[in-house]
Amino acid sequence: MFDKLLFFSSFLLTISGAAMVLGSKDLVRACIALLACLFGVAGLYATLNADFLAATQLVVYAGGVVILMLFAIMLTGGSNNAVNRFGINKVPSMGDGKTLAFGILSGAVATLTIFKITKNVFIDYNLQEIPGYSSTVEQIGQLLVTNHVLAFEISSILLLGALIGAAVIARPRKS
Amino acid sequence: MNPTFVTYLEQFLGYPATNLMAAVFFLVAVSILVGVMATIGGLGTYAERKISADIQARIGPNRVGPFGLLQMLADGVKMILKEDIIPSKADKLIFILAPMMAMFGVFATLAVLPFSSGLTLTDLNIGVFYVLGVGSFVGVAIFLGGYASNSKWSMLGGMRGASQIISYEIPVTLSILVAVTMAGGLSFSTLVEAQTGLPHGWYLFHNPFSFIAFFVLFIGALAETNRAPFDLPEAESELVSGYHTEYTGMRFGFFALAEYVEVFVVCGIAAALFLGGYKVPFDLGNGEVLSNALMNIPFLKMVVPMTNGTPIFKLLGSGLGQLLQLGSFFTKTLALYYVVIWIRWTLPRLRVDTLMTLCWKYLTPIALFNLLGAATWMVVFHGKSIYQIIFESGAAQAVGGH
Amino acid sequence: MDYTIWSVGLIFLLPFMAFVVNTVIVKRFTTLAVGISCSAIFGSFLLSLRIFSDFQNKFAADYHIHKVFNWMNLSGGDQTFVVDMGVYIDNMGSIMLLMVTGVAFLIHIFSTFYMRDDARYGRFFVYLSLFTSAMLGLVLSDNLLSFFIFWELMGFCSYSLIGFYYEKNEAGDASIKAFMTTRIGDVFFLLGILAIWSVVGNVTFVDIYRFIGENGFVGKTADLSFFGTVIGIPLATFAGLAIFMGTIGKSAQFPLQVWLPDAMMGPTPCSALIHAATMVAAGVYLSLRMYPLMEAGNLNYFIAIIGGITAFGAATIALIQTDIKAVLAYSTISQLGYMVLGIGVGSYTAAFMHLITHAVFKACLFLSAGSVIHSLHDHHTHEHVQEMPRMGGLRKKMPFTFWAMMFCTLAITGAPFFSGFVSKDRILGDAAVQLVNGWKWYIPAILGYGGAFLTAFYMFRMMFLTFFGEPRDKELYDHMHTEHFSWNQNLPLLVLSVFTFGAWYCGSFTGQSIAKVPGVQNKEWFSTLVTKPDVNNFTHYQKQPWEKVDKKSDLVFEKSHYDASHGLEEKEAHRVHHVHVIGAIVSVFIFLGGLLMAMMMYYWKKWNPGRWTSAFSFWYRALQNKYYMDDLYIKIIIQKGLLNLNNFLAFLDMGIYDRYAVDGMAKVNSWAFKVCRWFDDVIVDTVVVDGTGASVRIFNVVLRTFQSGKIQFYIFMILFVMVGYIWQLNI
Amino acid sequence: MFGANLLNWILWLPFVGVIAILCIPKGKENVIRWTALISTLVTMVFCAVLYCKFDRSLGGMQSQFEIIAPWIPSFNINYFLSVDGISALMIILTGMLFVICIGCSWKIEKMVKGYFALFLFLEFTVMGVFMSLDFFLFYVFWEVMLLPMFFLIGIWGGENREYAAVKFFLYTFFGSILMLVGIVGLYYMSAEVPSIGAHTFDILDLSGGKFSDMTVNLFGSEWNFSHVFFWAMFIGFAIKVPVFPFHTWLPHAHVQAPTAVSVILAGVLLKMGTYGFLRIAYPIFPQAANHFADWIAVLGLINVIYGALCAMAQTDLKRLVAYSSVSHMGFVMLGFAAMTTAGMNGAVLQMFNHGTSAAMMFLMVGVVYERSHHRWIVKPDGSLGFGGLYQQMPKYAIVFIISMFASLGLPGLSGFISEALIFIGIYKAYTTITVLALFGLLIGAAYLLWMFKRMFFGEVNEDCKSYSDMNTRELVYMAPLCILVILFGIWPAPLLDFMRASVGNLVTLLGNY
Amino acid sequence: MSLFWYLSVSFVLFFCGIAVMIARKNIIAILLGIELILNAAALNFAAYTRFLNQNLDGHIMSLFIIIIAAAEAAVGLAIVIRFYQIRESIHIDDATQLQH
Repeated sequence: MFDKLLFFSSFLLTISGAAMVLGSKDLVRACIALLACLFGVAGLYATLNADFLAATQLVVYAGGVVILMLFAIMLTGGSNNAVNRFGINKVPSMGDGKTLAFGILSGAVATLTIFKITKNVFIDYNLQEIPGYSSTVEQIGQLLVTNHVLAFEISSILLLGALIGAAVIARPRKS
Repeated sequence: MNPTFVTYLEQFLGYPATNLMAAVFFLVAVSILVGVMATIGGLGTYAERKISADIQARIGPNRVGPFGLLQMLADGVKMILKEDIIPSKADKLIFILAPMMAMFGVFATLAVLPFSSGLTLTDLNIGVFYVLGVGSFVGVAIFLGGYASNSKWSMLGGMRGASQIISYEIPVTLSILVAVTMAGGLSFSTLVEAQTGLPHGWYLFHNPFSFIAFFVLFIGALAETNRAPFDLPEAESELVSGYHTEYTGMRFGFFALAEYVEVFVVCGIAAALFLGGYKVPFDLGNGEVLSNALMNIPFLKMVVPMTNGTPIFKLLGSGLGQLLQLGSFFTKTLALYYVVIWIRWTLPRLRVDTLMTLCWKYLTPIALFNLLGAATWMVVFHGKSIYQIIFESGAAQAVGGH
Repeated sequence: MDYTIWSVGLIFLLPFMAFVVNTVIVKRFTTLAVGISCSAIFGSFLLSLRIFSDFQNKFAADYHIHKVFNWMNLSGGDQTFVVDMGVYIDNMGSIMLLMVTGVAFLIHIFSTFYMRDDARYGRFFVYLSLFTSAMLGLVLSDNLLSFFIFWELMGFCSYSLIGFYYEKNEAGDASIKAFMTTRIGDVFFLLGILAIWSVVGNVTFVDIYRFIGENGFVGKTADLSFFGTVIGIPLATFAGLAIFMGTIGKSAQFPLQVWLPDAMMGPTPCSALIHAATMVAAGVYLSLRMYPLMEAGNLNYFIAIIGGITAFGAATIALIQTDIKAVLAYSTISQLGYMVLGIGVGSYTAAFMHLITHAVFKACLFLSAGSVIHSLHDHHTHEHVQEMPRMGGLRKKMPFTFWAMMFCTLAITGAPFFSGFVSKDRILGDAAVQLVNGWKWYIPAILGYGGAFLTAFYMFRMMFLTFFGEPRDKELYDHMHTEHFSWNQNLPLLVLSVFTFGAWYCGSFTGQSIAKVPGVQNKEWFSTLVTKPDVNNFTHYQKQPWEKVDKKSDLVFEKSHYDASHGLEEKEAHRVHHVHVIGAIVSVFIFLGGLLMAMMMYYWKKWNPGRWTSAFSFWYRALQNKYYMDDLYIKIIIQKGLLNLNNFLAFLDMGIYDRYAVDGMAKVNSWAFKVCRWFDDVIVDTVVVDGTGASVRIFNVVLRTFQSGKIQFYIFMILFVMVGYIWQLNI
Repeated sequence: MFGANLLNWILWLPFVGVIAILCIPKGKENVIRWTALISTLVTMVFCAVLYCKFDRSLGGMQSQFEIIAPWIPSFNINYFLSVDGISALMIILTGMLFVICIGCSWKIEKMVKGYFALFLFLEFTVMGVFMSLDFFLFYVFWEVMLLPMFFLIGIWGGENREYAAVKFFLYTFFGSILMLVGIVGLYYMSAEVPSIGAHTFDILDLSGGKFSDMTVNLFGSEWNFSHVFFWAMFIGFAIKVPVFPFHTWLPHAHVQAPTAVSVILAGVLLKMGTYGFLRIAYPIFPQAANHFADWIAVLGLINVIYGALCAMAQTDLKRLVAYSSVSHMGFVMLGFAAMTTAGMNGAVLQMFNHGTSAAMMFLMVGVVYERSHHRWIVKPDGSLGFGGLYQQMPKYAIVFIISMFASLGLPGLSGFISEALIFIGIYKAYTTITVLALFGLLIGAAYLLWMFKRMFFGEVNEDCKSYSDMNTRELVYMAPLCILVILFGIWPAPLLDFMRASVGNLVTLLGNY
Repeated sequence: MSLFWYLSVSFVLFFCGIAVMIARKNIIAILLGIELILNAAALNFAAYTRFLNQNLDGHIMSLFIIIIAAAEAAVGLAIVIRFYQIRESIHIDDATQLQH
């Protein structure tokens, strides 16, 4: 009962968050919506017996990415005054109806395409006995230092590279 | 795994707590806890004022109630009754959302905070991780609060707060990982149970690296909770009141409460990770010891029939143990809390750049190498603490001497 | 006595160690360094004396010591090549050792007086020690190679001491001149060593003697080939000549005598030791050592002529010198000429005796001159005066120096009863003996006697100009102090002058006539002990290693007796004896004639020398310019010839060969580059490559439209393509 | 103590030094200098170990030091290091000179890091040349050596450095190409020799006169293989020596190179050419060597006389010393032509002795150059460049005298022994050449003494009054050379014992043809 | 709960992500869309792990996706800020050239 409750609340949070990201004209609000959406996804992970993933999702997105996004918004002059400097094809920064329609259309086409590939999974996947909840932290830890150790190390290098790269790129230069 | 609150509940009720009833009980327990913690937060403000007065050789609040204890109630009532102002140019939705998010982020951490071995709402196997995850909502909340107020003081305060929080999260996390490395688990029960009641078994004194890690954690926690000397987001002299300049009434109260509760929570975490948490000396917190002791009291034996009295003794013993554990936990946490306040009224505020320098140039590298050092220690000495090493070598010499 | 490294090696090693030690300490402890040098040479002197007395005890002409050690071993593979070094002392060597150490010791003592005020007092003794050790090493050498090594080391010391006053440019010129001139001789000397080595297999004296004794040189030639033409020179002649070239260089014989007068740039004690007593005599010593080779190579006449020319020519130049040291320098050349003449005419013993006597009296003369020079201090230029025209009448102020110099002058001029008469007149006597061998032998004899006359003249001229008459530079005379006897200024002079008496060297005062007096015979020790090496006597000779205890001292050597007949047949000996007697008488008259002429000119002043110079002005100029030999060497051969050749070759090398031949290759290359580049630029690049490029440009225009830079367009295209691809898959 | 890997240590330690220097940040120049010094010092210590452990009784390669490992197995190329008496001597010389050169480069201020890194790299390659017994490896080291030299001359040199560097590079490269032709030719011919039987680069396998009877078809006619390839090798090595018509790079390179590089160039690199003769040209083609001995002797004579005469005309101090190197290396060639025990030993000894004496001369030039910043003995306007230095710099004068007399072959100093041995060796076979070559000695003395006179005698020049005497650092790095020069002049046995067995083997081999 | 629901959520996220990417002209907004897409994929992995096979490789994949998302956000935002410093605009249509 707890897990169903959790699932549906997370489901709603995710769906509505995603919809708000699409629908909001305000960039900051879109960010908040994204946070909600990602929080929902974390909840979904929790219901999927992916406790570690859930926590990671929280740590990385809530604590890192979203704040970064907000910072970027602030540092680039907020959401609304980002206009096309050259005045060509004067589309508002957050798009207008035309772009929205176009986006929804292409999103739908792409989604349908993916659906076309994966419809078998939807329809008849091999139903199995689904085990109960159990801790995955130890197993993930084991996997990370055994089977996936190379990927783990590479990802650490990737993060380091991203860290340094971001710092270097964003550093203001004397003109 | 240690019996948690739910386990006790199940024992108490006699059937699995998976149905609605258990949920109701659980919610009640949560509500009580939240209430208690809110009170503690309120007491925090009182303590702050009292201690600051003491440090400044004043008396402090002393009119309302005994020793002015009820001052916090008076303040709370004032806050609730105050007019709730939302600036007209503010982003209303976010303005309302921000203090709630702050409250949410702080109180969500209480779910895993180990007050005692029993009074832990849930012993998540990723407890520490969870704390870090939900704790970061506070940063978002502060940022949004600052943004939504549409005031430059608030904006600056919010941005300072957010940047400070996400920066200091790194040394804090790394320091926590030191403890995690030593205990070999993320759940608080694992972490606390790996320590002992007496200080020689605390992680604080386990090895030099954990000793350093504790202080890094403590400094980082101060910064994360925007406490002096890291209270730049709400620096009165510069930013009026920082991110909650525009907030009034209960919304301001939420922010204030969140801050004080958060201080308590991080002190609790520090205590749990490095100061032995709820552990009581001589295993008195363990129900077995106390219940055995109780059972051996002749008078009680006579009063309580032996046949079915054992569970009652057990319940009694473990209940007493839980109380002792609570006492242990609160003693350590409140001592740290005192230190936090003490620091606030002792040290001057840092500049923004020195704040970042401290984090990125000192604490982060220290924490990083600390972590490496702790890991090395664990490998090299097979997880033994300094105390154990000295003791064993002494014992070996004593044996060898004869 | 036993001959070990301690008794023999130390003779060489003591001064050498003094040199090494002094090199380090001389800057700080100058006095100590001087003390060490003097003590070292005194130690050597004592050891030499010990050896000398041992040889005198043995009193056997063929007594000698030969100790060797392995110096180099190049054996490897199936090849064997070993070079031994060692010590060889015979009677000649023992006398030489005593002379060298004795004279050197006295000169050391004198130097403490003469050099005391010099800024480089200590350094002078460093060089002196090195020189002494080199000279002693040379005397002790058992083979030509080590002889050559020490020989060159002495050359180095000579170079350094001539250039001792390095502030003077002339000192530098003189030192180079000395070193280079002697080195010309040295190079030939080395060639001689090589020539001997090529047939003997090593260059030990004894082995060479033995080889000559076995007639090893007969039929051997040195083949010089020039582009196929082979000139075969008899090897003994070739080697002997080459080695004699060494003597010519070192002993300043004609035509390489030019360096010695210039060598007087050095401090006077060094002139006394190096350029009068020892080093220049070492050349003669070499020729004496190699006398059998000279004989085998039939070089006698050549040597005699060289010696005669040198003896006479140098004496003529000495006639007009006004510098007191220059007079002595030319007289040294002249006397060395006599020694060489002695070798040439086969007067082995007398040549060596003259070497010894000359060393003693010439050292004394130089020291006396030094004493005079040191006393004459010009207060205007702050320099010492060497010019005789500014002297005169010094006899009263410097009695000790005067008497020492007087004895030595008497010795050098061949006054009866003095050592010069004994040795030089024996040489001249032997030259006269050779007259029967053909008219050509008249030339060296006449040159020798003529030189003797001139010697008597110019030496007394020097004495009169210096010590007699009135002081010509009154101011200089008044400023000088009257000489008081001092141990380090006068004692060496007096000790040396004691040894200018002939009796030390010869049983008779004349050395000639009363040799046959019974009982006096054995006092003819010099002539008894120093005899021509008998090359047949070395056939069974064995070298001894150092390690082996010397048993030779236990062996009984038959004591030698003076052979008044010089090993000749009775009739011949009789003739020789007569000639000797006549020669001695002639010598006495020649001495008296020279003395008389000098007195006429400079004592009584009856004859005016100025008239003579104007009468013979052509000769006078020639003498002033030293027969133009310096001009010939320096101005013509070196500056006109060698330096121009050098400059031409250097220009050829860098200016022509390097610039055109070597860098020209680069030029040729760069032309090739240019051709290739043209081909590359025009044909390959423009036509082929650019043509390809042009065709690409057309595609470029088409594809460019797709690259709008709009990211969303790209996203859209990606989606479009992806979607299209997936739909056409029909999954 | 270091077992069989001693040669590896000696070879790779400088390389480790290179890497260490590259890791040091740019500003820490003193750290770089000390690192270089320590690296070379340690290498020298290992060289000393080599000297101590060397078995003097063995004539061939020392199996105790042998290191052999496959490198490119498909072409039978091996990493093959070993030493015999000749190469060990050169290695010890190299090890010593590099320490001294680090000492004399202490005051280099321009791109310190690069300089010392290149310098140590040079040591690495030179050591490699002297050690490698695989022809291919030898060639690799030989070629790589050009690289640091090129930059050392081209960057740190004098005013005309690029020209000199390019000239040096192209000249030696030309020779190397001829050598490469020789290497390849030998590689292909080796399979046809019954006693070898396979393609090989192994110098030991190739040597021993196995190619005497072979012919090769060139330009359509039959040639004696060994004669043709002997000359290919000969020119390759002769350029390095340098032998007369190929010598013009030397004055340029020497004059333009910085002091330490000149020292190495004269002290070690020239020896690589003569070492090549001893290790490769002679053992592999003994018959051809005998056949062309006359030519070698004549070339050596020309070197001696011509070099000396040219030296005498020089007004640039360093150029004078450079030409004197040409002259002295001519003696080595004469010794080679002799092919007798004395001559060969003398030649090898001369290689060592010229290594020390020429190094001293160049160091001396460097010392005065540090003070004067010019090297004119006689300036182009005719006035003396120096004068009265004896008075101004007495210590310098003393050390200069030692190095000068060592160079001109004064007995008692090391140069004489080797020259005398060479003459003893060559006299019998080439009397005329000996007579003429002896005049080289004479002219050698003349130009050096004349130079000395013009620099040191007389009153002090106005320009020279500011010059300070040699300081402690300079004395320290000159002292070992002075001591060695005197020591080996008096007692050459330590060196001769070292090499005589190996040289004797070579002479025996040459004698058989 | 069956796989269907999770996949549905994932599809919605994907759809929204694509739509946001195409519709918005603000670079940061486009980054938001990218985050949505990445989350959709990560969620799919977790869901498949739960319902199709129980080995945790899917979780690992998700973990790496999160990591990459973080890195991407950091670098992407850095680029945005830099771009803003140069162009004073974060309009996507201003970013059509490869140089200043």
